[in-house]
Amino acid sequence: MCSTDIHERRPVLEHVEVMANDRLAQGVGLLVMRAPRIAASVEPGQFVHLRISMGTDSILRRPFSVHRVVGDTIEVLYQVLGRGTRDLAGKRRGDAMDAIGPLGHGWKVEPGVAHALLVAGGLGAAPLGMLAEDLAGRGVAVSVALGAPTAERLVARALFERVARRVELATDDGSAGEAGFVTSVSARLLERDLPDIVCVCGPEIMARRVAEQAADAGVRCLVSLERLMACGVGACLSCVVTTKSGRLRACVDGPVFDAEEVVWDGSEVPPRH
Amino acid sequence: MCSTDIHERRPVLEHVEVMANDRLAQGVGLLVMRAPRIAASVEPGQFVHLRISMGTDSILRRPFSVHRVVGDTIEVLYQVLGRGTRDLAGKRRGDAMDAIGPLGHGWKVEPGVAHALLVAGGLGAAPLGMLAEDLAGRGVAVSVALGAPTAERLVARALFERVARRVELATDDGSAGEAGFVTSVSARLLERDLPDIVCVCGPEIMARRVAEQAADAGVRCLVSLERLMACGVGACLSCVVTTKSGRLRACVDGPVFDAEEVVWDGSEVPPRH
Amino acid sequence: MDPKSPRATDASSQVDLTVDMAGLKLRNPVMTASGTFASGREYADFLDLSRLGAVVTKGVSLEPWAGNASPRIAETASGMLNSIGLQNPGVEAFVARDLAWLAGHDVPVIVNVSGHTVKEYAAVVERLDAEPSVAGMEINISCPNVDAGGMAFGTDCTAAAEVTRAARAVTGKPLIIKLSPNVTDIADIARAVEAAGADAVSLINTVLGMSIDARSRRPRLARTVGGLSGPAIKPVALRMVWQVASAIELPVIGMGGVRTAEDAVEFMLAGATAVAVGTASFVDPTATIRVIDGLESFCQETGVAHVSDLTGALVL
Amino acid sequence: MDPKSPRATDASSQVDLTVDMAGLKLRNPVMTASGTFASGREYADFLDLSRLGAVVTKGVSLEPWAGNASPRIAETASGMLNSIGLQNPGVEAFVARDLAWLAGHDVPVIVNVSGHTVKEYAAVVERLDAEPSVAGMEINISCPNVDAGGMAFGTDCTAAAEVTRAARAVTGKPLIIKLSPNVTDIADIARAVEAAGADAVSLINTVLGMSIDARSRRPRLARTVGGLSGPAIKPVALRMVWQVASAIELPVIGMGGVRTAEDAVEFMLAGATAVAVGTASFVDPTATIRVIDGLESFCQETGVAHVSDLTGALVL
Ligand SMILES: Cc1cc2nc3c(=O)[nH]c(=O)nc-3n(C[C@H](O)[C@H](O)[C@H](O)COP(=O)(O)OP(=O)(O)OC[C@H]3O[C@@H](n4cnc5c(N)ncnc54)[C@H](O)[C@@H]3O)c2cc1C
Ligand SMILES: Cc1cc2nc3c(=O)[nH]c(=O)nc-3n(C[C@H](O)[C@H](O)[C@H](O)COP(=O)(O)OP(=O)(O)OC[C@H]3O[C@@H](n4cnc5c(N)ncnc54)[C@H](O)[C@@H]3O)c2cc1C
Ligand SMILES: Cc1cc2nc3c(=O)[nH]c(=O)nc-3n(C[C@H](O)[C@H](O)[C@H](O)COP(=O)(O)O)c2cc1C
Ligand SMILES: Cc1cc2nc3c(=O)[nH]c(=O)nc-3n(C[C@H](O)[C@H](O)[C@H](O)COP(=O)(O)O)c2cc1C
Ligand code: FES
Ligand code: FES
Repeated sequence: MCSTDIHERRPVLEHVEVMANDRLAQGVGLLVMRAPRIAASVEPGQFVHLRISMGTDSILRRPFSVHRVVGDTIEVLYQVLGRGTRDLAGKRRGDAMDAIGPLGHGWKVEPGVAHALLVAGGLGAAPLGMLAEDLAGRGVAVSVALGAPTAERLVARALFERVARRVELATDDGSAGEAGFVTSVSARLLERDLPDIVCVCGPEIMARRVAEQAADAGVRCLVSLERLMACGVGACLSCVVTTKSGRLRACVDGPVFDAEEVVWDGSEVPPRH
Repeated sequence: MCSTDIHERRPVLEHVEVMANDRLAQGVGLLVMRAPRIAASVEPGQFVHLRISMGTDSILRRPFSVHRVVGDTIEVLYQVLGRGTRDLAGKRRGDAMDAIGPLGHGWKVEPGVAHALLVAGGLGAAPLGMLAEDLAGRGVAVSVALGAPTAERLVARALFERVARRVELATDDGSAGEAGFVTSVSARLLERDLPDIVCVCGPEIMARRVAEQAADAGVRCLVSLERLMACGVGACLSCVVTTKSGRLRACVDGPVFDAEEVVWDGSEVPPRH
Repeated sequence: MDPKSPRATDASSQVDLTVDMAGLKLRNPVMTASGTFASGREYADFLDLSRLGAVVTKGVSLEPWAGNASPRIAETASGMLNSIGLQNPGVEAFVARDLAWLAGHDVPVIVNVSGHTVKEYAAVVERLDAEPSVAGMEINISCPNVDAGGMAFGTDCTAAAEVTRAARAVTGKPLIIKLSPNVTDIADIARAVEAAGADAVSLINTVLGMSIDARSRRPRLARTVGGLSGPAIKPVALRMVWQVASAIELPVIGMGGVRTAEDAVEFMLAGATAVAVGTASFVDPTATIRVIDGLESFCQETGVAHVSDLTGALVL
Repeated sequence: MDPKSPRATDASSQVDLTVDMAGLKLRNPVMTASGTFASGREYADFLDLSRLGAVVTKGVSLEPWAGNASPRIAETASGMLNSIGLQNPGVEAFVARDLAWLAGHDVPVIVNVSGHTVKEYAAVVERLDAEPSVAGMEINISCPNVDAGGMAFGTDCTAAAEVTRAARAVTGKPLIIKLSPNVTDIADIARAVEAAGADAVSLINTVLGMSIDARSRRPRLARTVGGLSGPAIKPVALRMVWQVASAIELPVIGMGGVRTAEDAVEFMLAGATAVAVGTASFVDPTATIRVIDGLESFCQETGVAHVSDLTGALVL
């Protein structure tokens, strides 16, 4: 399924209805939306571009990975950062929005892969949820290295523990798993499990470190990158990632890139505060 | 009460709570807000400056006459014209807004007045509601000429019929009272009732016509005028009315002016469509 | 109605939406704004390109340009800043890939042209002049996001005239000059390019602006400054369209914050022959179609038989 | 806290909010923007004037001015247009009524000055120089809403310098020149007024704009065009403050869409010594106080000991 050419599954503009919106942790929520057309065609690692408010003062959509698909609903795991995500946190069952999706190229994990290591920092767990379920369903052995500031913020832990063979944790404050960065966990798992592929998403500095670990270990690494996005469909060139083949658009050429291709030039989204 | 100097009753910035918001007719609603401080000091003809939405795209407040005071609530009669009044129509019981008020100089009807004619065109009935109640309470005989496009839009009719000695109607389509303009009714009532004062509010072209009728009849006429307002408190000079003593601010020097003073120079708010 | 299907009612509609603009007959006065619609391919999932008045492409230069570093955008109140910096694959790749694709879509193609020097502008225009599927060219002398060229040509009458003359010398196709709002007197520049042989002017390009993150103390754009677009700049754009339309005889293409049909009407009343929809497509990929359908309804409701009757019909 | 009561905490606060600006010692860097606060009397119901860095008054001219016809305002996306046209009772009435009232309020008074000619500007400055309660003057060479004078002086280096020199000749008090954003290069004008003897510059005045009602086909302002203010113009204002602060040595007063403490911080990072709050006071009459309190909290939270450490502290 992951090797399906994206061009066969074109994005649509779909009216979506909020089915549930639950707070999972301080500043983190899970939004469930009825979106039959997107749910039917989205692949792991793809995202939706949400129009959160209809006013003119906030004129851009906001991109969110599809975390899971359940029936004709899609789930989005979100962190409250600014006005868009604040408005999102205020949505209630029955509210309507519109979404463009599915967008982008997701995780391309070839059929031959037997063991995959997923590395998630904070909300980086979002695009890895569907992937973990998908790989497990295909019989791939999945290990997960999951990091967050606190135990409470390990928001996708239950999903990963359900489908993965092994989930190892790191928290800044040591409230779950080891105290420290998820990159220590990923280094250990890379060495111990000898995965065929590493899939990583999280703050760019962390993703880059994991990519280096994978390169050192000679393991292929895919990384999902975030950029500020205007159109989300490839038209505006606001979201470029510097790669060995030039500046590519995260929204259509990514958001998942082969880590080998990425030139880490500090052009990531400015750090959250 | 109407002769109290406004400077003894300074405006306040008050958080108000919506108690009810009912549709009265096509595009017309009655908003009831708990506003104890404003309710305690507002006089007939004064207004409140409402902050309807908290976003940055609509950055101005909207002025509304206080139609009635009931206990610690104030009532506003509003017509849906643009985005401000559309948002207002969407307010539900329990919603919060903030209001500046009471603002402006209201109707100055001296103690000696025995008979007053009130002339209202459409939503011009709004600032006349409190006045009718107040005058009736002071034993002044009140006649009302009330006009609107249709019978349904004669929204303050019940209030006037309760307190006034006589209410005569005009509708564009003849669905209540006589078919035609309220200015025919006011001409007739002026002649027949020989009032001591005429108080008028409505579209500027209609108010001007009534002012001329009153002048011809030698009766003092007060007119409440609308201007687009930014600050509402006298600071920005956006709301000026041309008078014989220069350009005065509708928000603090009005909105009620002595019709004799007004220079009708077409500087009214652009016609609604 | 579905923006992807051609309108069955077009033929029977009483309103004539067609406009003549610099020798081009357009189906309606609604185009895409350069740089917000790429070459249309990305939006073909959401709308039928043949319904548009014209597709105006992203800026194309002689050689490939890499554009500026990221972040390249920042949202502001009712607007956004961009500092894309005219990233593009160069005119040859554009012709081979984008133009070839667009040629099959029954819509007039106006190619937006960038350059660092007068020579480069002229070389691109000359190259495009040879392509039958190019209906016209829009010369961008107003991009605030490049160091050499760009806005420098658009803020000086002499330089603006020079670029125009050089382009005029190598093409007989409709030549539109895109003006910068970052000037003291935009009518002056418009008169200069009119005298130098332009067939039309388009305005406004983005307004130079800046956004800062108070906490990190950094500019939100890697390039520090960028161009402001969206509803925030509409009042400035309307004013400039009105000034320019009053100053020259050429047709004016108005843009800057067009989001609804009423916005389009306002630009036409101010003097625009056609309008372009830019930033609005980002939030609503069918914005152009909404504006076209809305224009038709507006004309029907208000008794306008020919949409071009709106042009310059402001009542003072 | 109640914006009307003086802050009990001011003395004990660890953050030093005072700034020195053109020889004036201000309690904090937050002023009112001319024309949005009259002479403060109207806002005294809502806040304690002595908490402000300074009150900048509505523009005052030699003779009374009647201003423009109504309608004088129009709301736009995240902004508003105004065409008040400097209605004012003339300097004598201003001194007798407004200045006398303000003098009792323990707040520095900066009087904004308008004129049709250089002579008129100088006459007003000379008259105000004689008033001890005038702390400084701000010369408005950038009003887009008057025919003679106003913006004409602010869009030309020579004229701007001439007004500055004439004012400088008749006052030793702090002299602030208020610049227009409607120019190709605002740094040029800033350099000209610096050389001509200004003590500070303030920017931006409003951006010339227009609004049209599609149905009536009329401009929404009686004067057709007006000045755009509010959050919509903040990116333009920040960019210009940054350009000007980089170009001259004089202190800069930044304004244009300041609504929150973070906005004020952004202007200071871009190079402003002080900021002014304009349009924001219309929607929230206590906006100035919110910005002052917010600045104090911001400095406390981010470890800024002296608010003026923020000035020019942009990290590139
Ligand atoms: C392909 C893709 C998939 C994404 N998936 C998810 C997801 O599943 N869940 C989720 O919570 N977020 C996701 N994001 C990030 C999300 O889009 C942003 O957090 C959101 O747009 C912020 O909007 P806002 O209005 O709340 O913040 P803004 O007001 O726009 O910004 C507030 C602050 O957050 C910072 N910020 C804004 N966007 C980002 C970003 N993308 N990354 C880091 N910092 C940012 C800004 O620089 C600013 O400092 C994804 C982004 C991309 C590009
Ligand atoms: C002192 C005063 C008291 C008022 N009392 C009432 C009242 O009790 N009830 C009530 O419904 N309205 C009253 N108004 C008018 C009310 O303020 C406006 O209708 C309202 O501000 C429109 O806001 P909007 O956002 O819906 O319309 P906008 O989007 O601002 O405008 C939509 C259309 O309506 C027109 N318009 C805007 N304001 C006015 C106006 N004041 N008069 C006529 N046309 C206008 C505009 O020109 C435009 O064409 C009063 C106005 C004043 C000055
Ligand atoms: C992301 C982006 C890229 C742009 N690229 C170009 C360009 O390549 N050439 C050009 O002439 N204008 C470019 N523009 C300017 C637009 O064509 C248009 O003039 C401007 O955005 C105002 O219109 P709007 O408010 O509808 O977006 C760009 C604008 C944006 C937002
Ligand atoms: C209603 C109004 C009246 C103004 N009058 C003056 C004035 O008399 N003199 C002046 O120099 N600026 C005047 N201005 C400009 C403001 O002082 C300020 O420069 C501008 O509004 C930008 O700031 P803001 O976005 O915070 O409002 C006026 C602005 C408004 C909105
Ligand atoms: S967001 Fe527009 S090209 Fe990627
Ligand atoms: S609304 Fe500001 S003075 Fe009247």
